[in-house]
Amino acid sequence: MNLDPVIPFLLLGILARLVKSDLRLPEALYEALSVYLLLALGLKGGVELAKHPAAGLLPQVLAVIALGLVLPLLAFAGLRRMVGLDRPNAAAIAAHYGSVSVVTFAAGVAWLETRGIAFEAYLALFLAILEVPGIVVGVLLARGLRVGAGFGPMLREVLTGKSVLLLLGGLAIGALLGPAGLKSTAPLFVDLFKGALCLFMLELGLVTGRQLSQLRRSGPRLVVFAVLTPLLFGFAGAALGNLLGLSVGGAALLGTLAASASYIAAPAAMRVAVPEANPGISLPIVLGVTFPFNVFIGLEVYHAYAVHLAR
Amino acid sequence: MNLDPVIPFLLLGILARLVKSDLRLPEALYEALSVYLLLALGLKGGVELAKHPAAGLLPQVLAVIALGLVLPLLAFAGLRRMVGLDRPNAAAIAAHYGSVSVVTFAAGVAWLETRGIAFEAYLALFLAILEVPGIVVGVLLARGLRVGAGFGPMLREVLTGKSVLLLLGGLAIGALLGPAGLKSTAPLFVDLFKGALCLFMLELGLVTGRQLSQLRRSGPRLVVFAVLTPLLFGFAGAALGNLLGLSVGGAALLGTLAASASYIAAPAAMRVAVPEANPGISLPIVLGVTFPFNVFIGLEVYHAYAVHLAR
Amino acid sequence: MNLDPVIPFLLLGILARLVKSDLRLPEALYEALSVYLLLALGLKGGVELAKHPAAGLLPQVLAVIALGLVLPLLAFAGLRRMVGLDRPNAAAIAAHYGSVSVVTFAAGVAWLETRGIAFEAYLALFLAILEVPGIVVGVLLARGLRVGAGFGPMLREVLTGKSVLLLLGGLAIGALLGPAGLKSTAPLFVDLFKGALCLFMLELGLVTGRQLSQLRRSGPRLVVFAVLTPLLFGFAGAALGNLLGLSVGGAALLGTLAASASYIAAPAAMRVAVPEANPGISLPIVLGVTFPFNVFIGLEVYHAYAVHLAR
Amino acid sequence: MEPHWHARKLLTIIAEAALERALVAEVRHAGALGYTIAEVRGAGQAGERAGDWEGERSIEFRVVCDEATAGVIADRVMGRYARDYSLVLYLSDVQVRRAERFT
Amino acid sequence: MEPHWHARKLLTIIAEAALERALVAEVRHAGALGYTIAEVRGAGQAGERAGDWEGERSIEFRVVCDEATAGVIADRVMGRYARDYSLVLYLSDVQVRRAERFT
Amino acid sequence: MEPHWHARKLLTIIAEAALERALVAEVRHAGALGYTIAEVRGAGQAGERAGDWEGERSIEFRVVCDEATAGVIADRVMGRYARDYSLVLYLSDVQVRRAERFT
Ligand SMILES: Nc1ncnc2c1ncn2[C@@H]1O[C@H](COP(=O)(O)O)[C@@H](O)[C@H]1O
Ligand SMILES: Nc1ncnc2c1ncn2[C@@H]1O[C@H](COP(=O)(O)O)[C@@H](O)[C@H]1O
Ligand SMILES: Nc1ncnc2c1ncn2[C@@H]1O[C@H](COP(=O)(O)O)[C@@H](O)[C@H]1O
Ligand code: NA
Ligand code: NA
Ligand code: NA
Repeated sequence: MNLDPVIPFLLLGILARLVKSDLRLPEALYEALSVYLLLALGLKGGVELAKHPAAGLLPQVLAVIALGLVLPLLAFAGLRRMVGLDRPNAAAIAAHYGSVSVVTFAAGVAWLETRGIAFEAYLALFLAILEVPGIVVGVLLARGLRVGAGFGPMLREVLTGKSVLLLLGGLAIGALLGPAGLKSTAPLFVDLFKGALCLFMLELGLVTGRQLSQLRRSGPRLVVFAVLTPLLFGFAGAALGNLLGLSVGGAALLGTLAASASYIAAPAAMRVAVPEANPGISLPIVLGVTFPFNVFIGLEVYHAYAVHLAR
Repeated sequence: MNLDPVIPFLLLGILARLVKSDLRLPEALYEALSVYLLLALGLKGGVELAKHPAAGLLPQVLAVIALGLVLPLLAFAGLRRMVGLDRPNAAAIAAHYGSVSVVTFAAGVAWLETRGIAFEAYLALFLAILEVPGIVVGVLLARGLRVGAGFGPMLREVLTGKSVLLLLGGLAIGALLGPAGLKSTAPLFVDLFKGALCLFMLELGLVTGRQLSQLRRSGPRLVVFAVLTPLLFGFAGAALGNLLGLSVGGAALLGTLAASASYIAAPAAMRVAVPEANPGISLPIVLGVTFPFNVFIGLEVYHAYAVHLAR
Repeated sequence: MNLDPVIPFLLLGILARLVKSDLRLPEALYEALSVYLLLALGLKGGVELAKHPAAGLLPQVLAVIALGLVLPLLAFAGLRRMVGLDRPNAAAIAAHYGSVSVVTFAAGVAWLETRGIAFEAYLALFLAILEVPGIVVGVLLARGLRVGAGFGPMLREVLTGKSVLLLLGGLAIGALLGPAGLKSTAPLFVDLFKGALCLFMLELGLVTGRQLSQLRRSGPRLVVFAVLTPLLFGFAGAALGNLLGLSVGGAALLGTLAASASYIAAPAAMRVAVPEANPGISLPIVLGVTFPFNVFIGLEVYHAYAVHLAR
Repeated sequence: MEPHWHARKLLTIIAEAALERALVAEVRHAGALGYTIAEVRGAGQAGERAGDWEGERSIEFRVVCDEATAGVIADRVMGRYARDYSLVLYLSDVQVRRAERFT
Repeated sequence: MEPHWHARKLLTIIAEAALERALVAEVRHAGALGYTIAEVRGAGQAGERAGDWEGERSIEFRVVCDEATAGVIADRVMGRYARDYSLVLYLSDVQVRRAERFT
Repeated sequence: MEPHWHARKLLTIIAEAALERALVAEVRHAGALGYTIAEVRGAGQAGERAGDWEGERSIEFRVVCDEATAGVIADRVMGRYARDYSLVLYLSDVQVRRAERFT
C-alpha cells in the first residue's frame, strides 16, 4: 500500500480534537502555511504553463470555465429539490461546491507525486480559474436577477482575494522566471511542499474535528449530499479531463478539483454577498465531510476512474 | 573542540535578555517551533520503532516507567528534607524533575548526531512515556491519598496534552509510513531539524534569561538542588540505559532524559492540579538553571559517564 | 536577462495593495522572517570573517564608520538647503539614509549570487556597523549640542536593538563555529535564504504599497531626494569599496549598503529620540520610493559602476 | 474630576471578522474620527468561535465618539447586520481629553 | 439614551492562561450566555508576564451579563482562584441592545 | 452592589508601540501597581495603523487605579507625548475587589 503522509496527519488533527486535546496551532501558522501553499502551487504551475502556447490552452480554459458554471447549478438543483433547502442556503452551498479547495488540490498533487504519476502541473491555473465562477453563480442564484449594488464589490473581492491573487501571482512569476530563475527558491517552494502540506493537514484536522462535532446542525440529508456530490462532480471532472486530452494524472486531478468544495474563498464571499445563508450548516459538511472524504477516499476513486476512462 | 550550534544560540538569547535588548520573537513562532520539534522527534523515533519487535521493547518500557515513578519520589524527599520546602511546592517541583524536557532531549539528539555517535532513535518513545509518571506522582504527593475529583481530568489533560499527543502521533505516523513513506517530508522534518532547534534555543534563551533574573525568589538551596538533581538523575538514567543494553549514545540520551526537567507539560499540569504551588519559585530553577546546565555541561557529562559504564 | 525572483515578489505585494486585496500576512511571519534574515546574513558573514585577520580588516572598518558619519551629514545638508525641511525632520530623515536596510543588503547578496559574482560575505559586518553611526549623527543633528539625558538610553537601545544584536550575534556564531560547525544548520540558514527573502519581499510589498499611497504627504521634493540620494550614496559606497580593495561584487554591495535607507532601526530610534519628527513624511519615501528603487534599479546601477571603477 | 475631562461614549462591537470592512464604513459614514480593532475569540449563541482559522476569526471593534454618533452607528449596525451575523454590541461611558477628536 | 438600550454589567477578568477552561466553566455555570477572550500581557504583583512563551501567557476574559450573574461569577472566581492565581477582576456598567441575550 | 466592590478608575491608552517603555515607566512613576497590554490596530487622525509591520504596531495599555493616580498618569502622558505621538486616552469607572491592589 502507498499511504500518503497527509492522511495520518489529517487524522491526527481530527483525533486531537475528538479527545479534546489542548493542542492549538497558532493562527499565524495557519495563515502562513496557506499563503505558502498557494504560492508554491502557483509557481509550480507557472513553470509548466510557460511551456505551453497560450492559444493551445484556450479551449481547455473555456471548457473549465463552463464546468465551473454548470456544477454549481447542478448542486443548487439538488439542494433545492432533493435536500429541500431554502434558496439562500442552497445558493451558498452551491457556491462552495461549485468553487474549489486549494488544499484538496494540493493533496491530489502530493498523491500523484508519491506514486510517480505524471500530470499537467499547469492545472494550478484551472485551480485559480475555478475559484471564481462557482461563487458568481451562487450569488446570482441567491439574488435571482436582482444583481444589485453589492455585486460589483463582491466580484472584485473574489478576484482580489488572497487565493486568486496568490495563485495567479505565483503562476505569473513561475512563467516569467522559469525553472532556472526559480532554482534558488526551490528549497523553500519545492522541497518543503509535502512537509508543509502535512503540517497544514494537522491544522485542518483540528478545524475539521470541530466541524464534525457540529454535523447535526446540517442534518442527515446534507451529509449524504456532501458525499454524493464530490463523487458525481469528481467523475464529471475526470471525464472532462479525459475529453480535453489530459493525461491520466491530469484527468484525475481535474476530477479532484471538481469534487473539492471551497472552504476559503466561498465562505468569505458568501458571508458578504449572501449573509442570510447560515455558515453553521455549510461549514460542517464542507470541512467535516467532503474535505476528509476527498482526501481519504476520493483521490483514489477519481484516479481509478481516470484510469478506466483512458482504457 | 566540537561546539554544538545550539549552545551559542542559547547564549545569544540569554545575552539579549541580560542587555535588555528589545529582541522579541513572536509567540506564534515559539508555538510553531515547539509543535515542529515534537513532531520531528516523534517521526524519527517512529521510523526506528517499527524495526523493533514490540515484545522486545516491553522490558525497557516497564523499566523506564519505573524510573519515571522513582525519580520524582527522590526529588520530593530531597526537597522536603534538604531544601526544607512545604509539601505543595516540593510536590510540584518533584513533578517537574520527574517529568522530562523535550528540547533538552532534542539538544541531546543533536549533540550525538554532531559527533556521529549512534543511539536508539526510538528513545523518543521514552520521551513521550516519561512525561506522564512524574506529573502523576507529583499530584499524588501534593494531595496525599485524597486523589479527589480533579485527578481524572488532570490525568486526561496530561495524556491529551500537546507534548504527549504530538510525540505519540509522530511515533505512530513514523512507524506506519517508514522511511520510504516519509521521504517526501524529510526536507522539513529531518533536514531542518538542527536549524529549527537553534532558533528555538534562541527563543528559550530569552525566556531563560528572564527566569535567571528571578532566581533570588527561589533561594540558594533550590539553586543547588537544580544543579545536583540533574547530575544525579543523569547518572541514574545512564546507568539504567546501560543495564537495559542500550548503546553508549542511547544510555547517554536516557541519562539526558532523566536529568532534564519539564517546562511545558509539568508547569501546565501543576497550575491546574496543585494551584497552591508557586511557579515563581519553580520556573527560575527549571528554566534558569537546570535547562542551561544540561545543555552547556550535562550532555558532555552524561555521555562521559555512559562511556565509562560501557568499559 | 537575469531577472531576480525577489523583484516579482515585491511587485506582487505592491500590486496586491494597489488592487486593495484582502491579502494580509501575519505580523508574526513578518517578525520571524526578519529575525531569520538577520541571523542568516550574520552567520554567512561570520564564517567568512573568521578567515580574515582582524588587523587586516581594521582599516576597512574605520573607513566604513567614517562613511557612516559623513553620509547623514550630506543628507542633512541636502534636506535643509535643497528640500527646505525643518531641523527635526531633516535630522530624522538623514538618520534613515545614513543608516542601512537589511533587506536591501539581502537583495544585493541575492542579486550577486544569482549572477555568480563573487563578493566579500563579511560585508555583513559592515551592515551591522553601518546601522549605528547614521542614527547617532541624526540625533545629534536634531538636538544640536544638547546631547541631553536621553542620549545614553537611545544609544543603548540602538546597540541592543534586534538588528545589531542578531547581526553581531550571527557574525560571532558564524566565526566561532565555521562552515563545519554550521553544516547541520545550513538547510535552514543557507538553503532557504532566497525563498525566505522572496516571502519577505511579498510582505514588504504590501507595506511599500501602502506607503506609496501616502507619498503626497512627503511632497515632490522629498520624492526627488529619495531617488537622487541612493544614487549618489551608492556611487560613493562603491567608490569607497573600490578604494578599500574590495572585489567588484564587494564594491557593488558596499554601494548598495550606502544607498539603502533604514526602515527598522532608524524609524524606531527616531520615534524615541526625535519624537517631533513626523514618520508620516519619512516612511513613504524610505519604503515607498528608495527601497523599491534600489531593488528594481539600484542594484544594477551600483554594480555597473563598480565594474566601471574596476577597469 | 478635573475640568479637562469630557464625557463621551465608547461603543464596543464584537463581531465575526467578515464584518470588518462594513464596520469601518459605518464608522466613517457616521462621522466618527477613529476606531480600534483587536483580535478576539469567544462563544455566544452561534457557538464557539475559536479563532484558529480564517472562518472563525472574530474582532472587537471600538469607537470613542459622542452619544449621537454612537447611536447612529449602533442603529445602523443593528439594523443591517444583527440578524445575519454573529454580533454583540455594547455602550459605556468614558471621559476623554482633547474632546474635539471624538465627535 | 433611547429606550432600546438596557443596563447590564461587563465583568472583565485578567488571568493567567491556565485558568481559561475554569473561567469558561464558571461562566456557563452562572448562566451567562457568552464570553470573549483576548490575548494580553502585563505586569502586577506576581511580576511581569510577557506572554512570549506558554508559561507566561495571560488572557483577558469578558462577560456581558446582568448584575446578579456578574456577582455570582465574581464571587466564585475570587473564592476559588484568587488566592493561588494571578488574577485581576473588575466590573463596569454597559448598555446593550437585545437584552435577552445577556442574562 | 455588594459592599465588597470598590470604586476605581480604568485608564485606557491606545498608542503607537514605540511608547510602550515610556508608558510602563509613567505607570510605575505614578505608583500604580500593574498594567495590561493588548496588541491592536486601528485608524485615527494619523491615518490607518494596520499593525502588520513593526513601524505600524499599536498597543492598548490599561491601568486600573484610583482617581488621583489616573489623573497623574493622564496628565504626564498628555503633557509629554500627546503632541508628537499617535495617542488616544480615555477614562472610565470600574469596581474592583481587593481594593488594596489598585492604588
Ligand atoms: N454575553 C457575552 N459577553 C461577552 N461576549 C459575548 C457575549 N455573547 C457573545 N459574545 C461575543 O460575541 C460573539 C458573537 O456572539 P453570538 O452572536 O451570540 O454568537 C461571541 O463569539 C463572543 O465573542
Ligand atoms: N492595576 C492593574 N491594572 C491593569 N492590569 C493589571 C493591574 N494589576 C494587574 N494587572 C493584570 O493582571 C495580571 C495579573 O496580576 P497580578 O496577579 O497582580 O500579578 C497582570 O499580569 C496584568 O496583566
Ligand atoms: N475615536 C476613536 N475611537 C477609538 N480608537 C481611536 C479613535 N481615534 C483614534 N483611535 C486609536 O488611536 C490610534 C491613534 O490615533 P490618532 O493619533 O488619532 O491617529 C488609532 O490608530 C486608533 O487605534
Ligand atoms: Na468543486
Ligand atoms: Na527528569
Ligand atoms: Na544608507
